[in-house]
Amino acid sequence: MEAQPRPSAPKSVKEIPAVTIRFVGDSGDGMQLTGLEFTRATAIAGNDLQTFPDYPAEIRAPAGTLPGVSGFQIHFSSEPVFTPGDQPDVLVVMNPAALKTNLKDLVAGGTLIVNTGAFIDTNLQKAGYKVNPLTDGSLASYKTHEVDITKLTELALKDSGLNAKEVGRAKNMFALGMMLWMYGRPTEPTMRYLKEKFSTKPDILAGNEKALQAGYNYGETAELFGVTYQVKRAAITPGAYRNVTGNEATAWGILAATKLSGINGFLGSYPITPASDILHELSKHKHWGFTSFQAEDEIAAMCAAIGAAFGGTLAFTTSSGPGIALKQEAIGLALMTELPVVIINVQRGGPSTGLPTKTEQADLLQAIYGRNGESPVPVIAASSPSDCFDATLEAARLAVKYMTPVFLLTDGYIANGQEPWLIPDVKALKPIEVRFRSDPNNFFAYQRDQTTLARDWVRPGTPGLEHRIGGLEKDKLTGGVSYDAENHDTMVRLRAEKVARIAQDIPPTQVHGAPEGDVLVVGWGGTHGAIFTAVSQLRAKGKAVSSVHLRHLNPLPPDLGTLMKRFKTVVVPELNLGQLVKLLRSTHLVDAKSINKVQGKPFKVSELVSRIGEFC
Amino acid sequence: MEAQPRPSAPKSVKEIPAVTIRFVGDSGDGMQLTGLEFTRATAIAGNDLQTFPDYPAEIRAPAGTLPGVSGFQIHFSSEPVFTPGDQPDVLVVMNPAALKTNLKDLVAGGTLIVNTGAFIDTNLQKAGYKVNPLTDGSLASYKTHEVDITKLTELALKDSGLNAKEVGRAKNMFALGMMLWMYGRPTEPTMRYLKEKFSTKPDILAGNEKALQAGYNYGETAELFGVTYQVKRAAITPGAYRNVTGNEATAWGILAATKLSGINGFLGSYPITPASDILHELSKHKHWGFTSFQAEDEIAAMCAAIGAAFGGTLAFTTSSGPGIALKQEAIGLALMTELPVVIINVQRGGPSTGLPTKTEQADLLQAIYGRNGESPVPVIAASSPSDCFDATLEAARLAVKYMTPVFLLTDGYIANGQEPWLIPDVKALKPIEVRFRSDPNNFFAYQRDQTTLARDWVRPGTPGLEHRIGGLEKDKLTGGVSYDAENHDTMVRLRAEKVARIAQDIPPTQVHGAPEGDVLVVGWGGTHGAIFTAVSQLRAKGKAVSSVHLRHLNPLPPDLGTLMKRFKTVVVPELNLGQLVKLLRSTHLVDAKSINKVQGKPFKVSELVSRIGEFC
Amino acid sequence: MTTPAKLTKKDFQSDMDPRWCPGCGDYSILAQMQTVLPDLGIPRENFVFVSGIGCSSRFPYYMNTYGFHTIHGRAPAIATGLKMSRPDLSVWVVTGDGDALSIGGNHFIHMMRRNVDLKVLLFNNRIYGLTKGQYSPTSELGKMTKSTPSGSIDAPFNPLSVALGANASFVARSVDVDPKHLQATLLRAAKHKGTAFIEVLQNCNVFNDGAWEHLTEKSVKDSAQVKLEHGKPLVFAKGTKGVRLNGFTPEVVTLGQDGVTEKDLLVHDEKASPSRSMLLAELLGPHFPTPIGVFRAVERPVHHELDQAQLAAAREKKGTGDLHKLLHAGDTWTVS
Amino acid sequence: MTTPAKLTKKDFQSDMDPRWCPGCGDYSILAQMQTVLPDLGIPRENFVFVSGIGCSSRFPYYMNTYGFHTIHGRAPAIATGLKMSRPDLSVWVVTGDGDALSIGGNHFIHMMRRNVDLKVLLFNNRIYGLTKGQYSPTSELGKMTKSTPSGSIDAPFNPLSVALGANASFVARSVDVDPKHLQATLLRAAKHKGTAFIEVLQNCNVFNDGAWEHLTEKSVKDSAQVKLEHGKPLVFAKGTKGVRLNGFTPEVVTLGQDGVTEKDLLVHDEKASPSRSMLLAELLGPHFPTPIGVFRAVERPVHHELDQAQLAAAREKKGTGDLHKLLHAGDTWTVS
Ligand SMILES: Cc1ncc(C[n+]2csc(CCOP(=O)(O)OP(=O)(O)O)c2C)c(N)n1
Ligand SMILES: Cc1ncc(C[n+]2csc(CCOP(=O)(O)OP(=O)(O)O)c2C)c(N)n1
Ligand code: SF4
Ligand code: SF4
Ligand SMILES: [Mg+2]
Ligand SMILES: [Mg+2]
Repeated sequence: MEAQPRPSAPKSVKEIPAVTIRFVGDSGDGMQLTGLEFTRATAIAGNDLQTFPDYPAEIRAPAGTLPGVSGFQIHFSSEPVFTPGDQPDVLVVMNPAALKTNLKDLVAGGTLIVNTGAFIDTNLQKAGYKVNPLTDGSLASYKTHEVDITKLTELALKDSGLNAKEVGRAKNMFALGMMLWMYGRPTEPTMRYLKEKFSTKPDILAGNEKALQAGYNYGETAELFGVTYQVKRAAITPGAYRNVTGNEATAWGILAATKLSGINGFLGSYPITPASDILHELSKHKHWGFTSFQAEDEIAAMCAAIGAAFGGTLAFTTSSGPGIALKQEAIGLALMTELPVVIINVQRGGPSTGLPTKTEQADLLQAIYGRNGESPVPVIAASSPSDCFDATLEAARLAVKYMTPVFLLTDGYIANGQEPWLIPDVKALKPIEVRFRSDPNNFFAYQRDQTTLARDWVRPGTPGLEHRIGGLEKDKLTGGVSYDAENHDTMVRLRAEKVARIAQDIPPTQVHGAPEGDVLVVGWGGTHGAIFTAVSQLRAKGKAVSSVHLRHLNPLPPDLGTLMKRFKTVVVPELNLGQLVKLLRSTHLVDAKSINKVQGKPFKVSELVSRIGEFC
Repeated sequence: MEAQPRPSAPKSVKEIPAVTIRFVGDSGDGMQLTGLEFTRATAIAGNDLQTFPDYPAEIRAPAGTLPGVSGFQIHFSSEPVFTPGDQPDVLVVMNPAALKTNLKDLVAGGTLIVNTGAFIDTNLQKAGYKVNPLTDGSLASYKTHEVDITKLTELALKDSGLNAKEVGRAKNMFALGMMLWMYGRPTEPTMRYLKEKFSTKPDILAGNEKALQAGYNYGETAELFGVTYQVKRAAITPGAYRNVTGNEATAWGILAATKLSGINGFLGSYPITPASDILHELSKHKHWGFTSFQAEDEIAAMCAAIGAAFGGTLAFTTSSGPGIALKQEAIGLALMTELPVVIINVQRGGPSTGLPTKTEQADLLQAIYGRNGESPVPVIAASSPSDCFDATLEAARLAVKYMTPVFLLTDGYIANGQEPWLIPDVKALKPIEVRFRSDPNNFFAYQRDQTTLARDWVRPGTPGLEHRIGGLEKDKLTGGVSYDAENHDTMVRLRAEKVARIAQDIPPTQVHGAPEGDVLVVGWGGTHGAIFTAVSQLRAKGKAVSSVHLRHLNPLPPDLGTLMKRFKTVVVPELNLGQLVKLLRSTHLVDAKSINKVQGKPFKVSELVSRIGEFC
Repeated sequence: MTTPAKLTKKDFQSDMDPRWCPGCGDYSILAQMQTVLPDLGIPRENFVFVSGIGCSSRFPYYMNTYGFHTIHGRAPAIATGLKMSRPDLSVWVVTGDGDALSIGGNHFIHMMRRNVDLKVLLFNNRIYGLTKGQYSPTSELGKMTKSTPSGSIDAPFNPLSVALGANASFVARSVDVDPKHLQATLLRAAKHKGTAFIEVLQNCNVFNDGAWEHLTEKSVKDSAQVKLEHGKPLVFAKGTKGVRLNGFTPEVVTLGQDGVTEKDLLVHDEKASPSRSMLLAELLGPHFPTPIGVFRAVERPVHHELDQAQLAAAREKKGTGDLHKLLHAGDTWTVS
Repeated sequence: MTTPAKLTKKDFQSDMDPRWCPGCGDYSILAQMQTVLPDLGIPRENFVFVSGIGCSSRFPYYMNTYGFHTIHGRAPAIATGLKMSRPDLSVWVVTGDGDALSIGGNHFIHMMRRNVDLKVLLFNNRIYGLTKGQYSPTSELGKMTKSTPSGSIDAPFNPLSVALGANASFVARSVDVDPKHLQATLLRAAKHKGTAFIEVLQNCNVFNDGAWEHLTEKSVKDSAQVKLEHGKPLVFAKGTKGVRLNGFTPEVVTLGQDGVTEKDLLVHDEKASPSRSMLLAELLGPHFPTPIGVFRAVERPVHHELDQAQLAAAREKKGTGDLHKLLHAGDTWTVS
């Protein structure tokens, strides 16, 4: 392998505060990998960043077609970053279909880097181009750089011994190399990654390394790019960082919860997009004494978790919308038997099978109301990829403390999105207190703690505490079956009150901006970054707008009512037709307004700036 | 058999406007039958009436125990009757356990008829009596009539050839005979019933007839009852009447809907209390071309109904709370594919298995919100046993007209309760218009009617209209799979708008009382009778209170907002912790107040009078 | 807390009075269970009874052990989660023909294939008891019930065949009215490693009275049942008759007639492949005696043992989980 | 509207391009289906393809017939409702190993026992394709997948055994890469009355490439497969080998060796009891050739026929339903 040249001084270096790049190509083109590697290099270079992968629902849509296009967007900056960027400033395009479906998103006058080698007739046809857009002048308003990546990769690898298919697959490394050069990023992290990935395939490894280097060198030597860009390090909290996706953070949160509670963990799950990766990640950690169980369906997954909870294990289940619908009957059992199970819903586009690979926030009311009878379950939500870690810990803590199933809502956007994460100091994490009852004196299965209203958690195997529970209404003290009218009324209210008491654990709501003013924006879940950024921008323009972002959806924070009254208008942006807004309106009789978008995509900051702006 | 004597003039006849009688005994004592037969006789005698059966959850709890007590209450009157009565004026008690559990309900100074024969030591013990209540003076404040029904029945049947067990079973007929005499009712209807029931068992038939007659004669001849009562015919609309339970009316509504639509019907169901009787009833009507299918579970039941709907059949599914939870994923498919299926939820006490034999109204929000994604489904509710017929027709009509699944909510109270029903003139029932598309020109599966937004219903087997549908998001015109962002947004809103447009079919809301005033009581479902009666009583006392009762819960009636504004206070009584009230508050920002009761029992009129009274 | 030296039947009776109908077959099954458990040498607190919904599923309430009366059809799934996470417990599943084979069919077969170490009692009364008399998946074709007044059109499952089709490692059949046999079968199940499935023929005297009369009635019992014993020929009717195979086709023969001796008879082999046991499951009245006993009992890897072995191996290889390490694995960078 | 006199393969191709991965075994199955359907003499508009969720379940989109891509695991239930209410249609179910046997296992076995007149294709690739590579209920013990990185601990189902345990009336196995055999099997299934179940061994070249290689590779095919034909002995390896029964135990023998002739071999009987067919289903590599073909094909009462017969009988007895009569039956009284 050739020695890696140090980045020599480029023709000219332009400093910019932030940039959004989108890599797009065929699903077979390896755009996700390209994006992830670029992200890694960017993170290590000290920028703040957010990413957004967007891939087709099909496993492998036919090559070159419009539905086969896969994309990865990264937004990085020397300032704090909360979203993956509204529109790409730079679009790296690997084939005509990718150009066709993505060009409309590129900012006016943006930079377009095109792999001309893929703009051959068959591909143009598949993408529905009658004439080649590279030659008909339709790209005139962009800074277009034409690079025959296909051919350049072939040239670089002509002696590599790789076959045509393998060479074709290395194109993405060439493109990556070029982009790394353009933003002054080192190639080492990727080289390291390649070495690990292809440790058993030295030919492929060498080929990929060569392609990467060739792309990098091409950037440096070609006349093409007159300039490289520098995005300075962001001034972020010191400490050790890593990139993390929401699903990873959730999985690690689950493992952390078992450590912090000191008991074994159990996951009952059934694969479903976009939640499966949590199952995958947790299946790797058998040495934690963690049992992950791929059940025969979602019902069994939830039921197995209930069984584990009954056994005194910290139990979780993960799924997405349709799977959650199936779990609801069993969730009712968990709440009736007052057993702690954390139910994680990585929300996706609905209804029904809907848009499995797209994001949405439309399962909030399902979480709160989707069971028969009066069946209160606490609901919390995570607001960013890394926040999934904290939110998972919080969910586990509430479940155990209040002896109740707890819903944690994340969504496809934050589950797959990646951001740098200040790795928490493990020693500073608050323990999750678990106490199993062992004293048989005066034992009654449904006796309650006076503060939390939680009943005791009893592990089978404890002598003298043998007892029976089930889904029929239970006597308020003994937990035995009771058909008594008054008892039922008492129990229904007790269960409601227990969940309501969680309010005592909710810290004061933090307001972004002034504590009073014209507009209060109330958000929840994965829209945090877009709302936060939009409100910051509006405030910078002098608008009297503030925002709060809710972790707790059921119960709502106790101070929220007062808070909302300090603003003339309350606005609730949601990626649904208005679900939180219904809760706010009915709970506080406030004429909260909705901003809705149900396109399987996150809010853009600009969208929110303009739509919130209408209320200022 | 002896000739039946004509009722001779009793010692004295007292005319009373209304009376509530409760028959109580061991589950083995046949109280349900006694109640039903008394009801039949009362209906034929021209009273208005309502009934309320209340039996244990166990099939056969051990004889003589408290949980084994079974009861049947009937309220009949010469005035219109809307509830089965708050408290019995007369309590017919067959054993100590029944006395123990029911005495507290008897009105002060009420009439108590006791089968002394059952007050033996073992029974007293099982009921938890240390001393015999018949002898310790504890019943002094009631008009107590002691009759040794056990022995009198034995005497009457001593030559019948029946064995002891069979004789024991005939006790209820003796009690019935006595009560029929007491209220001047003929025994013929019961005799007719017995003949049919025991047509193959002449001994049993003769024994039962004898016991009935003996009870009747005993009333007449014994010195015991100084008086009989007369409740005059009620002035009710002329026409042919019958008694009907809510479940019967629902089943017949389903059959009627198939007739009125002119297409075959299909029921996919799985047994569950208290909905099973609808399945039982419909299974008897194969000659209607009606297919009833007991599926392997509720999911399959719902899915089979969807399959039938796809095939162009009028499809229904029936269940109760936990079963409905299981159906929700599939209901999402029905709404995504826009197929008409009527989902009937006979609500029972929840959450989880809850109180299977008790009534509740706590599945409203589950119906409206209990699915993943934005998944609007119209929801309507029936308000009385006979209203189940009309409500079922309305549900079927909406389903077909708007091509959508529709929820119909009834509850255990009206499902098992019985009331006289003015049998509708079949010819006057409005047809349900069904049009299957057959024209292949310009066919697009998701093209819509401009008024209803319904798509065409196409029967497989129609040439030229072959098409594919499914649970993935669909193109707004072709119905093909579409991952397009704008299309998704459009479709989500279209589905919501389609359901919202049902408002155009909702007739003006009828107000009971003045169209404005101090208090508007808003109710829904099976609480109609209690609310109506309570409001009538309050109005009679001069209170400015009115009430409306909602058939349509989603969408709400369009005039409801204006209507509520005409009253100072809006009060919403519900057998849950406040579900409709949440909808009213969030939709109309009205500070509606809740009256809740979650005891597995209907409201008493007196309860509502006092609790609504607090707002007047 | 110490466990009493020797537990008795009484120790397993809870303070709740059974609420089955008088005469219900469930009483006997409960009694045999309470009789057998003290002999297993397992502390009472280590027993858990998990059930679904149905008359049968009320069983746990009457056992003075840990118990979980769950939801309809889901007991196997709940028990699987419990057993996986608590291999130290002795977990029993009690279910009915509707609970296990109608709504719960899927969990039932998956439990079998996984060979989860659960003891499973299916009370087969060929009817839905608790919901008052609808046909069940084991009701005969043509059965008239509340939901099938013109007769069921669904061919019934044979519970044993379903279990064997799912490769169950232990499959047995016993009868509510045969206390001794039932006790012996419970004991065998208790000692089996892996899923031990017993179909108990049970009489619901209220909604399906006499469903098993044709083989349990004293007068016909001997000729209508054949007791299976491993390694023994299939002999019944007080030693006068036997079952022989003619090619693949079983037939009933009279011993001593036409020179037929015990040597000609089918010899029961508990260890054979599922198809072999299924052949026995296919023997049905009136032409054949109904086999009673253990149809199959083989050892194959037990679910939680495989799981625990993986956990142990992972621990051996990687040590116990370390949160700090986990979070710092892979690419990290330090901002200072 | 008239049906074209003779339909062609093209008539069954929809305007949607298949979106399976290049090289996926599903393409061949689609092609064979489209080849076979024109020969059935059924108008195109009378076909309905119902599927669940999975790569395999996208099948209906590519068929120019009526089609319903439903939800995960529920196709059998939806198809049952469709067939019961529309016996005139030819209803096909397309499903995957996860769809049919994991989440959908219960509907699957109930469809079998009822003998609903549905043609069922299970694409068995021993993996979850659409969700990108988790183990499925047919994955081998020890299989390493995304969700079982240390190897699956769940013993797999044999789909044929599961079906036979549920008393399936038609059970067959075919292979994606054997177009002729697949076509013939599809034809037989189409003509069977009742539930016709075909397990199609299918290659998922992305997440489980080569899962069936050991029996489909040209070089081993002949010795690794034995084609079942009714009434014919089990001969394979180009006529050189056969399967014989030793008591109950099947064994591979070489024809001509030790005097073994075709007469000694096991003769296939499609009409036998399920246990007999299950014995064949138990034949597995490497020690045995894998049987391909129709394992079982018997006639037993067909669900919708029983249903229709009851409807007709009821009509005969009671006339068609009369709403007025219904409402006025029983005790009524007139208020005037
Ligand atoms: C989800 C759900 N569906 C339906 C029911 C109603 N249900 C309770 S038990 C039962 C069937 C019981 O039959 P089986 O399992 O044979 O038990 P048995 O009563 O005969 O012992 C049904 C349908 C329920 N409780 N939950
Ligand atoms: C209720 C529900 N749970 C989970 C999923 C996710 N899911 C879709 S397909 C599938 C498995 C597919 O496997 P298989 O049936 O073998 O089909 P293949 O893709 O291999 O053809 C899963 C788990 C879903 N769509 N719906
Ligand atoms: S209904 Fe049948 S199964 Fe249930 S308790 Fe009564 S007799 Fe037993
Ligand atoms: S993932 Fe596998 S089964 Fe799915 S389309 Fe691709 S190759 Fe076929
Ligand atoms: Mg049963
Ligand atoms: Mg598969």
